Amino acid sequence: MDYSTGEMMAVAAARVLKNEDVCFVGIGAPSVACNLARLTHAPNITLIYESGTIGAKPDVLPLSIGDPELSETALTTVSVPEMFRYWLQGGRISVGFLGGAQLDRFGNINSSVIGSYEHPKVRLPGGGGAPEIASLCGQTYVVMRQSRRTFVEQVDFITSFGYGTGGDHRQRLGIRTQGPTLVVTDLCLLQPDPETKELVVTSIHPNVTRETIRQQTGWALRFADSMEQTPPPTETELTVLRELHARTEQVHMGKATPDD
Amino acid sequence: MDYSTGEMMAVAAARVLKNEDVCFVGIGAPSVACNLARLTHAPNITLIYESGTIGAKPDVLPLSIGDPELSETALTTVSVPEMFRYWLQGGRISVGFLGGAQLDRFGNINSSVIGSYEHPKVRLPGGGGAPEIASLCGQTYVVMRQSRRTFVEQVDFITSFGYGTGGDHRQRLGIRTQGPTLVVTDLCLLQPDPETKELVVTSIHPNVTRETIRQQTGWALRFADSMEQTPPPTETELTVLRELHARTEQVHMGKATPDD
Amino acid sequence: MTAFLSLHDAIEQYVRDGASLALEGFTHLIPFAAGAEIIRQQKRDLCLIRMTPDLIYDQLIGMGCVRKLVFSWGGNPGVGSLHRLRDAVEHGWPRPLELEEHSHAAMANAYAAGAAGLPCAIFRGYQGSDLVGVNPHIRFIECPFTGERLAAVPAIRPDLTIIHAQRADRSGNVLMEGIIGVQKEAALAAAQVIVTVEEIVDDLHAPSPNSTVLPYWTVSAVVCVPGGAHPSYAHGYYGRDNAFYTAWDEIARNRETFLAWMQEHVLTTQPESIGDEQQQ
Amino acid sequence: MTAFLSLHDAIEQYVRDGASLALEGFTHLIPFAAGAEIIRQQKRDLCLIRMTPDLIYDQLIGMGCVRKLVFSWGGNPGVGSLHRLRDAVEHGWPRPLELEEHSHAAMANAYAAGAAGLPCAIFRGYQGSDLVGVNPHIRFIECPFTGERLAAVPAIRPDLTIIHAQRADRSGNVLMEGIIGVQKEAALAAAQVIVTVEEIVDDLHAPSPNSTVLPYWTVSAVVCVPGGAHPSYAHGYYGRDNAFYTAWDEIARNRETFLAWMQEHVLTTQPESIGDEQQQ
Repeated sequence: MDYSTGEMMAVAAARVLKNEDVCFVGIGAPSVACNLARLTHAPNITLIYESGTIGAKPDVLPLSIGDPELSETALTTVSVPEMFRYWLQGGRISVGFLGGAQLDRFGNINSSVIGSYEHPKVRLPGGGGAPEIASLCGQTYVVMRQSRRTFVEQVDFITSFGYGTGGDHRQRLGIRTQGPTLVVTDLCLLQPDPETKELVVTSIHPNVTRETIRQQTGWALRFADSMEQTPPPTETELTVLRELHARTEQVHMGKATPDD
Repeated sequence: MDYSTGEMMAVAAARVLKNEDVCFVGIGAPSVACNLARLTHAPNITLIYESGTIGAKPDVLPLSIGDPELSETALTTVSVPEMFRYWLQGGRISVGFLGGAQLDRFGNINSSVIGSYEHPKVRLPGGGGAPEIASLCGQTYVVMRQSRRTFVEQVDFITSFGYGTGGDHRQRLGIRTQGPTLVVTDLCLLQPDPETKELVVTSIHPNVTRETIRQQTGWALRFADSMEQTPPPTETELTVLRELHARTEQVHMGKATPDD
Repeated sequence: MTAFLSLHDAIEQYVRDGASLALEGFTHLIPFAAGAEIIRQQKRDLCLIRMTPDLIYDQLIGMGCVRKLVFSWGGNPGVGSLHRLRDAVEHGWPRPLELEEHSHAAMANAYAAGAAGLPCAIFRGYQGSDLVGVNPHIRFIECPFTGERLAAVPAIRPDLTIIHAQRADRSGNVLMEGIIGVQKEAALAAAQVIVTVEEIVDDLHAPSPNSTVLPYWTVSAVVCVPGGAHPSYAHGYYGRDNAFYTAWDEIARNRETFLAWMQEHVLTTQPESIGDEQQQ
Repeated sequence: MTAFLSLHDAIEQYVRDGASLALEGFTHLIPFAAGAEIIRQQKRDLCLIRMTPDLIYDQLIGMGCVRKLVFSWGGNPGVGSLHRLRDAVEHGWPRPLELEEHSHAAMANAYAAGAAGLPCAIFRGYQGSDLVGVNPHIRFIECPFTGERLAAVPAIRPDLTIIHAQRADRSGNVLMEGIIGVQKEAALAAAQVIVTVEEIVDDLHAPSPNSTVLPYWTVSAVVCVPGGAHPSYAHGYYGRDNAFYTAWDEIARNRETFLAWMQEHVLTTQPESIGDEQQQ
């Protein structure tokens, strides 16, 4: 079956999720991955959206972090202060998802500004829940398309802390969680070097060359000694993913009132 | 109509409550006074019990601070942490009620121990919500029977702060509320002297002599220059009060299972 | 104690130029109709507070009502940027916009501290984030028991909070359900509170003894505005108009199309008809 | 993830001698049956935590299971003293009892801090109270913005929290309603959580999207004990046995009548029959 690089990214991200995981789900790619996992190999995975919905089982992908679909299918919906205090800060989340405009070689993420903070070339939406998701979830997975523009030597602004300057920087700041243990892109999987914490390629998606990956990376990228080949999406994975997108498309466009 | 000194105390306490008051109600005498007010001149008074019930309208007096009657008749019931944070500490309560084993001439209250704290002659139940009710309600009313044993020169232990050593002691501690502006007993009403904050008698209940009040007070009690005479309970006040007690008696003894 | 007013009168009486305002709603129950009326009455120099400023804040900013924005995520959920917000920050159009940027955790805690009458909130946050260097309102304290370093932010206390809820009874008691976000905290933290509702009923019919209810004595004014949360939604009443959120990206992308849309859909609309009109 | 156990097995597996235990319940949903089983299994040296220790704590103390009590109000609500608690504190019978005394506000905040994973809680409290001088766990911090002096207490993190709830579903999700007190915080603050319930159902039928629910992955064990909160009550199931609370004053007033009552009503009773028996 033919598939796009975006589909490969979603499938690769979904595969690492487990039935026992309690995920703090972001909108976009993370939400696709989490729900794909729930609809395939991890039916009991717990999805938590920062809007307060615990145990959401949406039939279609939410456009926003708080679509009706979420609270209507959730086990319960709590207030946002409770969500960030008892559930995220309380250490109840095993996996958090992050993405952003820029990612650097040590997994630090920028979702605030391109250029200077005072006079930004581009003012981005901001961190939202990310700064604390990055430090309080058991571990975080980063899901984003890879390009020289987004995978940079150094981010313009650290919105969410990854491994800082590498090594034991997290521990030195008193952060007790693992940080970004996996980066899933449309080309490959990257993981932090156990010592230096620099992100290195550990698995390459089908039909992708090391050269392509290097060209799409803003730093002198390292490849792990034992390199793996990411298995292509299975027919089941693709079918479920495409049905999910189709259902979503239909529902979100259902109430089109462009002039209003 | 004949009436007991206890009935006079309940009626006198009820009379000072207003329709607009939001009361933090304690069990016992305060609960009687608040519900008597609600059933007579202050039908819209808001009664809050620290168990979390907001706007309770119990048909009978609760034996405990969290009887079913309270949440079943309340506008809403919140968690206890929310009650103490958003509602009491949030400055939403206009009147709090206090009582205790000992009260001193400056309105400080002891509900912890008689004797030393380490080796108490009597270990009392403790302060519960009182220490913060005393400092965070707009003002507090103390309702308790008067005797040499309970109205003392100095309390053995300050569980709940009144006016400390008098004068501007509250302000010096950074407390922004008025404190115990009224003490209602079975014999009279006492109020703090505007300057010294010492409790002085401002109104004497019917058929009570200054001599009796002096005998039942553990300090050299002062009487205000403009002394008032507490009007006796009206027939309506007594009828409503007695019906309330009768209903309560019946309900609480309803499920008597003494051997179980 | 609670005033029952028209949307026009409520905004006219309670929204003062230069005031700090929180129109809260975490993707759900966003008080769009109230925001539109603020634009119609051309209020100025407002300090807007909100965790997730979205389309209605983009409109207020684009129409020049806003001096400062306190926020933690300012985008069009699932769609992209808020172009009017960007234009104001990047090019100062129609006027420069001062930003005070926090994380969600910080703002949620700051609202809760405001509701709790505390001067500040403490939490475990901002570790390693550059936000600490650009926002002087982020400070740190030491736990007096463990010595751990904890982040602290000042309590949020808006002059006025405006929220939209499902319904109110005739005394002014308000019921909220579904994704309740930080609205209860925003309301209890504010000096004044306006609540727009889908309907006013004789009995709230709260489904649970623990339903989220604001007592009438915490609410300054109640305004009945059916559809007042559109294009966001009201759980149990109508769904989210995701198509409109998507369409907004094009509308707001350049100044002319934005102004034309505002002219047609907000400035020349009557507050009373807002709900119905937007629900078409 | 959640174990479904008998009361006997749950207490045997999760209650360790010397552990810190919170059996919470603010006059409502008090886990009496679980407390009785702890007494039957003669657990020792427990550190009991609770805002409002009442009859079941009086029984545990009187039977010599308790080393220390962390509390804010220890009485028989509306009736008077807890005679066994007094006897232990005043005369060391059956063994001395160490006290850590707080206010309700302090304990409610300390449980919330435990649930929130914070090392301490700050609040405006204890102003002018002598409790500050007798409890070293009460300290003060300065607000980094206003300089105001605020009280601080360490978070409460029990080794085990036991609560009683209306019902659980077959996955172990738990629903609580009515006066929910501080149970959710006590559960989320603890290392292990046992929940006794009135019934186990296929569907929780939570009345509101915002109903108080503990997800199964926060609950160690669920035990079905109908009537397990008697003589306290379970909103929607049975009322409070106020007559028994009143009768307890006489029963507990002297050591002999207390021991005789415990012998007949607890020691020689089977856990499975507790609920039914106590509901007679």
